[in-house]
Formats: sequence, structure tokens, C-alpha cells
Amino acid sequence: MTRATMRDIPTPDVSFASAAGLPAVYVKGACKAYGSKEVLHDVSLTIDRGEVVSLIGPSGAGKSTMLRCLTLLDTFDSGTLAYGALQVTSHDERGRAIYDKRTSHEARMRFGIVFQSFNLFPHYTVMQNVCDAPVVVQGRAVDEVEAEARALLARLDLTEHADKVPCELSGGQQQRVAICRALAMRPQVIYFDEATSALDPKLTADMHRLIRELAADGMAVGIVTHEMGFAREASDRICFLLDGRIVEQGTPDEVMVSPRDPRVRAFLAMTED
Amino acid sequence: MTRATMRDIPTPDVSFASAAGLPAVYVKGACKAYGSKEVLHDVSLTIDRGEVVSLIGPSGAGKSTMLRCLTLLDTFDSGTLAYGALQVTSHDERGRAIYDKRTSHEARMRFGIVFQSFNLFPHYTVMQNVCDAPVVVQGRAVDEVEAEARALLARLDLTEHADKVPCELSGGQQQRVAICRALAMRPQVIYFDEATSALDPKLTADMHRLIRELAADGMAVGIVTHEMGFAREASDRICFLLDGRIVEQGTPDEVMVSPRDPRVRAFLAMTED
Amino acid sequence: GSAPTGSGDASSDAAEFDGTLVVGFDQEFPPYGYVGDDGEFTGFDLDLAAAVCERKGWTFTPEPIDWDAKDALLNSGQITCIWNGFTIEGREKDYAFTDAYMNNSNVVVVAADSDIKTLADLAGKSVVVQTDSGAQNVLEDEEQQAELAATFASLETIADYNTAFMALEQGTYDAIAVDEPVATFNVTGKEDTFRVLDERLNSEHFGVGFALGNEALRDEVQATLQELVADGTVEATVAKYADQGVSMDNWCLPEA
Amino acid sequence: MFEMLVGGYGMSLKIFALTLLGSVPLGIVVAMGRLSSFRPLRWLVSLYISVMRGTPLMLQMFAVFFIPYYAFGIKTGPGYKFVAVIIAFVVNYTAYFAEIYRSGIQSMPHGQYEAAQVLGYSPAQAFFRIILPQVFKRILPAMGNEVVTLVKDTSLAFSIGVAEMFTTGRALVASQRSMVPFAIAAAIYWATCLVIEFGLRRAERRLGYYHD
Amino acid sequence: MFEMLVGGYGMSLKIFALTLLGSVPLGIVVAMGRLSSFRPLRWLVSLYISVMRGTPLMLQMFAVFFIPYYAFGIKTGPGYKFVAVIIAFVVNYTAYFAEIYRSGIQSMPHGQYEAAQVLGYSPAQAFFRIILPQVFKRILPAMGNEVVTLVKDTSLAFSIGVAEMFTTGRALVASQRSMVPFAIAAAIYWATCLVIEFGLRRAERRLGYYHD
Ligand SMILES: Nc1ncnc2c1ncn2[C@@H]1O[C@H](COP(=O)(O)OP(=O)(O)OP(=O)(O)O)[C@@H](O)[C@H]1O
Ligand SMILES: Nc1ncnc2c1ncn2[C@@H]1O[C@H](COP(=O)(O)OP(=O)(O)OP(=O)(O)O)[C@@H](O)[C@H]1O
Ligand SMILES: [Mg+2]
Ligand SMILES: [Mg+2]
Repeated sequence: MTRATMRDIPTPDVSFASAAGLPAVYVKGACKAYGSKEVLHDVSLTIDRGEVVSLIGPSGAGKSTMLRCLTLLDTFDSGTLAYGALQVTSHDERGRAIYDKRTSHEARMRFGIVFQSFNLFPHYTVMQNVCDAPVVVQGRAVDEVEAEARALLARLDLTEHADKVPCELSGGQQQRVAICRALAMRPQVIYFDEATSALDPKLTADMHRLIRELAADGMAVGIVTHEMGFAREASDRICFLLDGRIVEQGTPDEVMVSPRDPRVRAFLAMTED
Repeated sequence: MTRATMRDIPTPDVSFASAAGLPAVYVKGACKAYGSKEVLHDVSLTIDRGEVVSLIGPSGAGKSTMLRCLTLLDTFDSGTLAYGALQVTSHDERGRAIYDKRTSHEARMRFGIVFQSFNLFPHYTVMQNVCDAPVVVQGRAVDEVEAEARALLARLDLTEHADKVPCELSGGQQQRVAICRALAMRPQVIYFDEATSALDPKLTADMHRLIRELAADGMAVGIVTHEMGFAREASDRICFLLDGRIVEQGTPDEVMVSPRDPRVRAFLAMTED
Repeated sequence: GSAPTGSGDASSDAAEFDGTLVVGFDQEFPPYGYVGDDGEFTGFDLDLAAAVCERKGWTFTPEPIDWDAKDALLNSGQITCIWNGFTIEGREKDYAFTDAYMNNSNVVVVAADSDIKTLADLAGKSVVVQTDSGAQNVLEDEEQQAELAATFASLETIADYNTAFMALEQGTYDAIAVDEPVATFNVTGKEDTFRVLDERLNSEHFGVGFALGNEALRDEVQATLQELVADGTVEATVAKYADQGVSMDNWCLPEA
Repeated sequence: MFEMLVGGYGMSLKIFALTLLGSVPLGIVVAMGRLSSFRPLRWLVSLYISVMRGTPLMLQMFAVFFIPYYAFGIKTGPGYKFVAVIIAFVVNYTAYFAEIYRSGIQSMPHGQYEAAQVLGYSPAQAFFRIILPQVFKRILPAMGNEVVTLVKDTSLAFSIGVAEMFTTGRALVASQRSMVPFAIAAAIYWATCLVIEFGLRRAERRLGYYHD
Repeated sequence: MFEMLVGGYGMSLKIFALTLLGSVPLGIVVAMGRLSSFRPLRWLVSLYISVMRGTPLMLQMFAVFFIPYYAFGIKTGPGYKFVAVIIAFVVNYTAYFAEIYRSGIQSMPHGQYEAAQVLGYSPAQAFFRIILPQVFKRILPAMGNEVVTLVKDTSLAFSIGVAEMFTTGRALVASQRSMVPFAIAAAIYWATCLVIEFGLRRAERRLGYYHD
């Protein structure tokens, strides 16, 4: 598994680079403000193929905002975003990020996200939630998609719920449906916002295994979580976000056991409390 | 702190018992089905004043359903529910539970809940979310309520967000507002559904301390959580729910370290994974 | 079709007359034009129009219209003429009218037990007329009864006569000013509820109205109508509607 | 001509304002009845809504206007016309507003009701403090439809002899043999609706401070 | 008499059905224009909605009917009357439906749009598969208002001479000097509305399988 520190990542050159050597997700110098409040400040981040990166940090640090911008639900004010060889942002003369529709759509085919609040489609059954986008958006054959969906549902222990609608499911069941929905799109990158907030230990363990397998298959995984244990177990690399800046980054052991930043140390000390 | 096993709890006799010796929450033989699916089966549970009880178990076990019934958002099909000396359910000749409006309202003044999805009022600011019910429902003085609310917000690190509306808050911020809103009602019992799902380790530690203090003040606390660590640290007693039945119950150590039921053991083994 | 540049140019319309006489009428205006018990359009004026067409070999098409749209319909050629107890007075300059064929007068109807006996008694009372009716013109025309109307407590308007008569009965108004035949139609059979004042508001005349510039067709219709007087068709038609207040006494178009 | 139309416009506005004043709040009450868990009430309110929406306002006005006399023999004076118009309009529009409220109320997420219930709000308190303010935000465009329809429906008042702007316009069309008075009437209506739209849009913008 | 009314009823139904057929889908298109991020389009659509709702349908019908001749000198044949009615009705009702759709669309939780967007649905796909089905559930009662209003608005067709049931009723009232034809017409309207309500209620019940 490749791991890279910020310094030595080249800006992807879309024109003639083969996609092979580029990180799956590449962010450089991203800034984002809500009104006068700067939520992300010069954030740089990469996730390689087959790598699991966790974003941790205190509440309000900007983790969800980062995910929203990565998934193009919101836009960085400035900075560069690329998925593999696909450069999503361009820039105007004042350095502000510009997004165009076509590229954004292409990028969306490369990632999936599991929302903190799931955002399942309430009028669709579980099966429809999972199969609709692959069939409609990607134009894949219904039979094939359904077979794949059934396998995914079985994998996440949802087989008996396939024909229920979301309002008939428990929190953990809903979260797992959301995971299936994202995976059914066969993304190259998958993000989780509060990956396991509604999952019990068994399912959390399942998730851990699942994430590992996805990574082994070459998927890039980005996780926002408050469960330090999970982050530590599941990630190849951890980024610590504080007040909109990445203040610490490294292997789980580097960040969790011997963080250099005193604020990170203070934060982590709480976990053992 | 009083702790009691199911066997030796007397049915509260409302007519002449003083409330002092009765558990804050008393459930006996509760059943609940959705259609033909039995979600809760003969569940009995008590929470004493000053006691913290966690309800754990796999996804779909019925934990949220239990909380919904305890908070009268749903009704038990049969079984007895009492808050202190206030018996909430009565029974018809076929043993089905009957709820009446007046008693239900009285009961509601005794408990609060923090929902898994927070359910903040989106059109109110944080301050209004916290203060509205105490003023409107309990008829307390605005000044007093606001002062108390400010203290609560400060306590949960939300002071700077007092005038924002929920859609401007991060997940963790929203969850904390929901906690403030429940506490501002000065309940005798407080429930948490996924107590810390959106909270970072620091806030989780804060929560832990807060729950301890609430309990020390005599509040009864009921928690549904998937974070075994948190359950173990924070609770006086843990109930393990499986397929709608409480299959194991005892101190954290009893349940977590040496569970008798093999299914519980298997479930907990995952956590260490 | 050719674009009309003004009403003066509309003479071209006459040349285009294709043998179908489309008669515009208000179907809520018995006895001149209304819906009969058999569901067919019927009425004194419509019968006359039909007879004219029969004699000329034209196709007769009665066309019930919304009174608000009558001018637009006539000028755009959607209807050929308005033949519907259509008062000439006050409209002479706006239509190509035939000679008057019928005398008409406007009368006042009051409740049977009312203390109003003469027009003078209407002072201080509320009087209602249908909008754009002959009676309204009379009461608002300086040269006719505007002076009388000034003595009323109020001169109000209403959409249709049926409502007006019902409202009169329940005391909303003190009197209705209305065409004599319409008054007769509505009072007949309800003499213990309504009473027609003997004094009349005025006397006026009905004619058939064509669009300005369509004088040729008008003349043809008028001539045919005069032939119908001669051969007795008119008298027979009058007789048919005698019990609804139509009388040969009021007929005023001479034989050719 | 213009002054005459503006004269009639006063009456149009009076009918408009009084109708809104009555039916906007009454609609809430009726919507609550429609959603009541007490079956006979719900049934009765459904019937009321059905009749009000199912039959023409003009005929309802006739009914209100004539029934006191023709059914009960009560002689109603000349002043009753206007009263009858207002009664009929309020009773009619209440039904329409009630259905719009219902569509808003039913679209509220369950969690809001549950949160309010657990906090001990009485159904009425929960409704007026938590649900209704959010409902208003959701239904504003649909409310606009009814309000704007009402502006023009005022012309129906003429069926029982209350003359307002459109009636004046109609009389002018007849006497002038031109559609111009109609065009002016339409312009006045439109101007009124523009003011209403402006107000609604401002309200929408003011309620835009939150979303869910 | 009853048969005569029923005869006119055929025309009422024809106008009703054709108007719905045109305006219910067109309303969606217009609502999307109204919510477009392209300013001039949004502005244009707002203007259209404003004019359509702000001026009386009767005058709009006059306009559609007479403008070909008075503005362009085109002699429209007798068949044009009905066509003009349908055009005017569709164009008018589309504006009302559009605003109702808008109220539904704007009340959808943000999360639904976001989920659809991330899954790569095009705006149109997201709209028709994810948003619209949920919107329909929310707006059914408000839609009911307009549909039921339309039933009765068919009577306006007479302004340009298309006689339908209510016109027949009115003529009968005049010739028979009795309100009974009106009462029967009202009953027929109401029966129609009952059928519509029944349909809407079934639809509501069918959509009740989920909530959010
Ligand atoms: N409205 C409903 N209709 C049908 N089945 C339901 C309904 N609500 C819940 N269920 C089912 O009841 C069971 C218990 O649900 P509940 O939400 O109580 O689980 P839980 O223990 O809270 O799970 P989780 O940890 O995933 O939140 C689940 O299998 C769920 O599918
Ligand atoms: N729409 C908005 N308007 C104003 N401020 C906002 C908005 N959305 C988020 N914020 C603020 O931006 C900051 C970062 O929010 P974000 O949701 O990214 O935090 P987070 O790291 O995900 O926190 P948590 O762990 O609590 O979910 C917070 O302080 C929040 O209040
Ligand atoms: Mg977050
Ligand atoms: Mg749950």
C-alpha cells in the first residue's frame, strides 16, 4: 500500500500522465469559509488506491465540510481537487476554484459516500435504494445489478429486509443499506461520515473487515469517525483536523501513540478517560 | 447507588406507597410487535434514581423500539410501565396495555430523551430550542430558564453557537444541543439513543462526566449505545437485548467480562476484533 | 381572410356572407331568446330569424353568447347579427340597425304589498337594474329618467333577473326597473307577489343589430322581415308568445 | 373610466381582506378537524370540505343570501347582501386553505412531532409553535395560488348584486363597446397580485434562514 | 331538464380532462424553470406565472380567442372556439400547478438532493425518480384544490361561447324562473368532485406506505 506525505505528491498533470501513479484523491491547499467563518484552511490530503485514510478531530473541526467538498456537495473556495487523472477544479485569475458540470459528473462516477444521516430514499424499498442508481445512472443490466445487490445485502446481513422501506428499519439497518447503496455503484473511492455511528460491535467488526477487503481490491477509503479505536484499527493513515487545519498526519501509531502536536495529545488523552 | 435484579422489585402500589423507595423507571413483561414481527418479548427493566443503565445488543434487537415505548412515542402491546409512583399503563381484561392522556402527560414531565437523529426544531435557534419547552410547557420564568440554558450550553461548549439555527451546526454540535434541550426540562430520567454517535472523544469524555454528575444528583439515566467502551465506563448496570429479549443483565464487569450467555460472549468478542 | 383595418372596411364582410346567418343572443332573456322545455333554443326573436332564413334559403344558426363578448364577436364575424330584444336607442351609432320592429317600454316592478304606487313614490327607495340593460340606460341618460333616478336612495345593478326578482321578494330591493316583456314573463303567475307599476319609464324600440359596414345584409334581412309581416308569419309568431307578454300592439315594422 | 374602476376596486379589496382575515385562521382549525383522530369529526369536516370545494362559490353565495328568507321567512334588509358575500367567501375559502394546511402538516417529518410530544407540548402547543411555523414555509407557494384566485373571485360577488371592480369594468365594456376596460381591470388585478407576490416572496426569503 | 344538463356535462368533462392532461405535466416543466439557476429563465417564468395567476382566466380566454383576428387578421373558423378554451385553460392552470409543485419541491429535505447528486443522477433523473414521487405525496391535498376548482371553472368557457353544463343551468334558471337547475348543476359538480376526491384519497392511501 502506497503512502505519501504531502510534500512529495506531484500535481497531477492530466494532459499526458497515465492515471496509474496518481493518488485516487488529491486535494491541495483547499480553503472553505461560511460567511466570515473559515471552516477549512489550506488543507491538503491524498488517498491512494487501496489506502484507508481516517479524518479525525474535535467536533466542528470541519470534517464533514471536508467530505461535502470532496463529494462536490459543496465547493472549495480555493484549492485543487483531483480524482486520479481527473482534475475537478480549475481556477480563475484570483485563484478561486471553478467547477464545471461535465467534469463534476465524471468525478461523481468515481466516488460514493455514506452519509451521517444516511439519506436513504424513503419511497424506495431497500432493494430499489440499492439498485436504482446503477441501473438508471450507469445503465447497467437490471439482472446483473440485482444479483450484485443481493450479494451485498447478504454480506451486510440485510437479506430479510430487502423489501422493506427505510422507515421500517432500525438505525443500524439503515446505515448498512446506505453502505450497500454506495458500493453498488462500484466506486473507486468511498467515503464514510461517522462510519459506524449506528452499528453494533459485531457490525463494526464486519465493517472493518469489509473496508479492508475493499482496500485490498484497490478501492480508496476515506473515513470520518469519532471512534478512535475504529480509526486506529481500520486505517492506514490518520489525519487530524483541528479548526480547519490538518495538524497531524501519519500512521495510526504515529498519530495515536506519539503525536507531536500537544493539542492532539490532549484530545487523544480524553479517549482513555 | 441502588441496584436491583428483576426478581425482587415489587410492583409499585400507587395508592399508598411513598415514591421514595420505588425505581424511577419500572417496566415489567413488556411486549411489542410490528404486524406479525415480535420486536420486544416479555422485557422487564428498572432504573433507579441515580443509576445509569445501558441497553446494548445487536442491530435490530429492539433497543430503539424499547426507548420509543419508554418515552410513550409508541405503546407496549402488553406489560406494565411506571415512572416512580406514577403507573402509566393499565390493562384491559385481555391483558393489553391501556394508556391514558393525563397520566401520559404527567409521565412526560419526568423524562427526557436525546434522539438518535436529534430532531432539533429547525426554525428555532439553539437558544430557542433549549428554552422553549421549559417556558411554554412548564411555565417557568424566561429569565431563569435562559440563565440555566446559558449554563448548559457553556457546559457543552456551545456558547458561541447559541444564536445559530440547527442547519448551521455540525453533527456533534447538534447532538449536544439536543442534550441541552432534554436537560433544560429538569427531568428525573433521561434517555440517550446512541448517546455519543456524533461526539468526538473529548466530548464523549465530557458526556461521561456529565452523566455521572446527573446520576449523582439523583437522575436516572438510560442509554442505548453501540460503543461498548462507553457503556462499560459510564454504566452502573448493563442489559443485553437480543431479538427482543433481555438475555443478560448485571454490572458492566459481569456482562462484559464474564457473560453467561454464549451469544453475548460471541457478540462481545467482536468488539476486541 | 383579410385584416380589418377599421370598422369602415368591414363592408368586405358582407361580400363574404356565405348563407349562414349566425344569430347571437342572450339565452337568459325570455321571451326573446331562451332555452325551451325541450332543450332547444327558442323565443320570439329566434323564431323570426328562423323564418327569415327559411324564406331566403339560408342556414339558421342560433348562437348563445356571453353578453360581455357581443361586440368582439360581432366585429370579428363570429356572429352575423344580434337579434335579441336589442334596444336601438343609445346604440344607433354603434351598429347597423334595421328599422325598429317592436315597441318596447321599461317598467318598474315592486312587491305586491309595497306602498309604491307611482314613479314618484320611488324617492328614497333602492332600485335595481340589470347591468347594460335598456332600463339602466334610461335611468342614467340625462335626457330621459336620470332626474328620477337621482331621487332614489340607490340605483344598483345585478347580474341576472332571476336573482333580482328573488331578492326583491325577500326585501333586499324596493323595486326593479326592467323591460316590459321580461317583467310580464316574471310576474305572470306570481301576481300576489309582484306588481308592475302602471307608469312607464320610457318607450323604446327593438331592432336587429349588424356590424357597421354590413348594411347590405341588413337591408336584405329587413326586407324579408317585411315580407313576413305581409304574409302573416309575424302575426302567427306573436300569437305563439302572447301569453308571455308579446303583443301585436307593439309591432311597429310596416309591410314593405 | 379609470376612476370608476378604482371606485369598484375599494369593494373588491374589502371582500378580499375580510375573506382572508376569516379564512386563513379558520382554515387551520378545519385542517386540524380533518386530521383529528375522532372519527365523526373527521368525517364531518371532510363532508364540509367536499361540499365547499365541490359546488360553485356563486351558488353558495345564493344559498347564504336566499336561505334566511326562503327557508325561514326572515326578511333580510339591503345590508345583508354584503354580509352574505363575506360569509360565503369565508366559508368557501376556509375549505381550500384547510386542504393546503393539511398538505403541509402531513409533510412534516415524524421526528418533529415526536420531539415535541416528548417535551410535553400539548398537541395545540406543538402545532402552533413547532409545526405551523414550519408548515407556513412549505405551503407559501400553494397559499399564493388561493390568495391570488381570491383576488379575482371577488368578482363573483356581483351574482348577488354587490358591485365591485370587475362589474364596473363589465358595464364599461358594454357602454363603450371596447375591451379596454377589461384590459384595465386585468391590469389592476395584476397589480394587486404583484403586491401579493412581492409580500409572499419576502416572506419566503425571511423564512429561508433555515432548512431541514 | 336533467338530460339537458347532462348533455352540457359532456363538454365540461372534455374541457376538464384535456386541461388536466396538458397542465399537470406542463406544470412540472414550468416549476423547474421557476427554480432554475439560470436567472433570465427564472425571471421569465416568474413573469408568466404572475400574469397567468394575476389576471382573470376569462380575459385570458378572450385574448386567445380574439387575438388571431384582431391582431393578425386571421379569420378563425367556428372550430377555434373550443381550441381557444383548451389553450387558455392549459396555459392558465399550468401556472397554478407549477406553484404547487414548487411548494412541494422546496419542502424536500436537502439530504435527498445530496444523495441523488452524489449517486450521479442527472438533475432530471433525480427529479423524476427521487424528488417528484415524494413531492406528489406531499402536494396531493393542495393539488385537489386546483383540480376541484377546475371542475367548476369549466363554466368560464361560455365567455367565448362554448356552452357547457353550467351555462345550460343558467339558461334553464332564466327560462324556468327557478333555482332548481342550479341545484342540479351543483349536485353534478359535487358528484364529479366526490369522484376526484375518492381518487385522490386512494392515491394518498397508496402513498402512505412510507414516511420520512
Ligand atoms: N415501523 C416498523 N415496521 C416494521 N418493522 C419495524 C418498524 N420499526 C422497527 N421495525 C423492526 O423492528 C426491529 C427492531 O428495531 P429497533 O429500531 O428497535 O432496533 P435497534 O435495536 O434500535 O437497532 P439499531 O441498533 O440498528 O438501531 C428491526 O428489525 C426493525 O426492522
Ligand atoms: N451552513 C453553515 N453555515 C454556517 N456555519 C456552518 C455551516 N455548516 C457548518 N458550519 C460550521 O462549520 C464548522 C465545521 O462544521 P463540520 O460539520 O464540518 O464539523 P465536523 O468536523 O463534521 O463536526 P462533527 O464532528 O461535530 O460532525 C462548525 O463550526 C459549524 O458550525
Ligand atoms: Mg460532522
Ligand atoms: Mg436503534
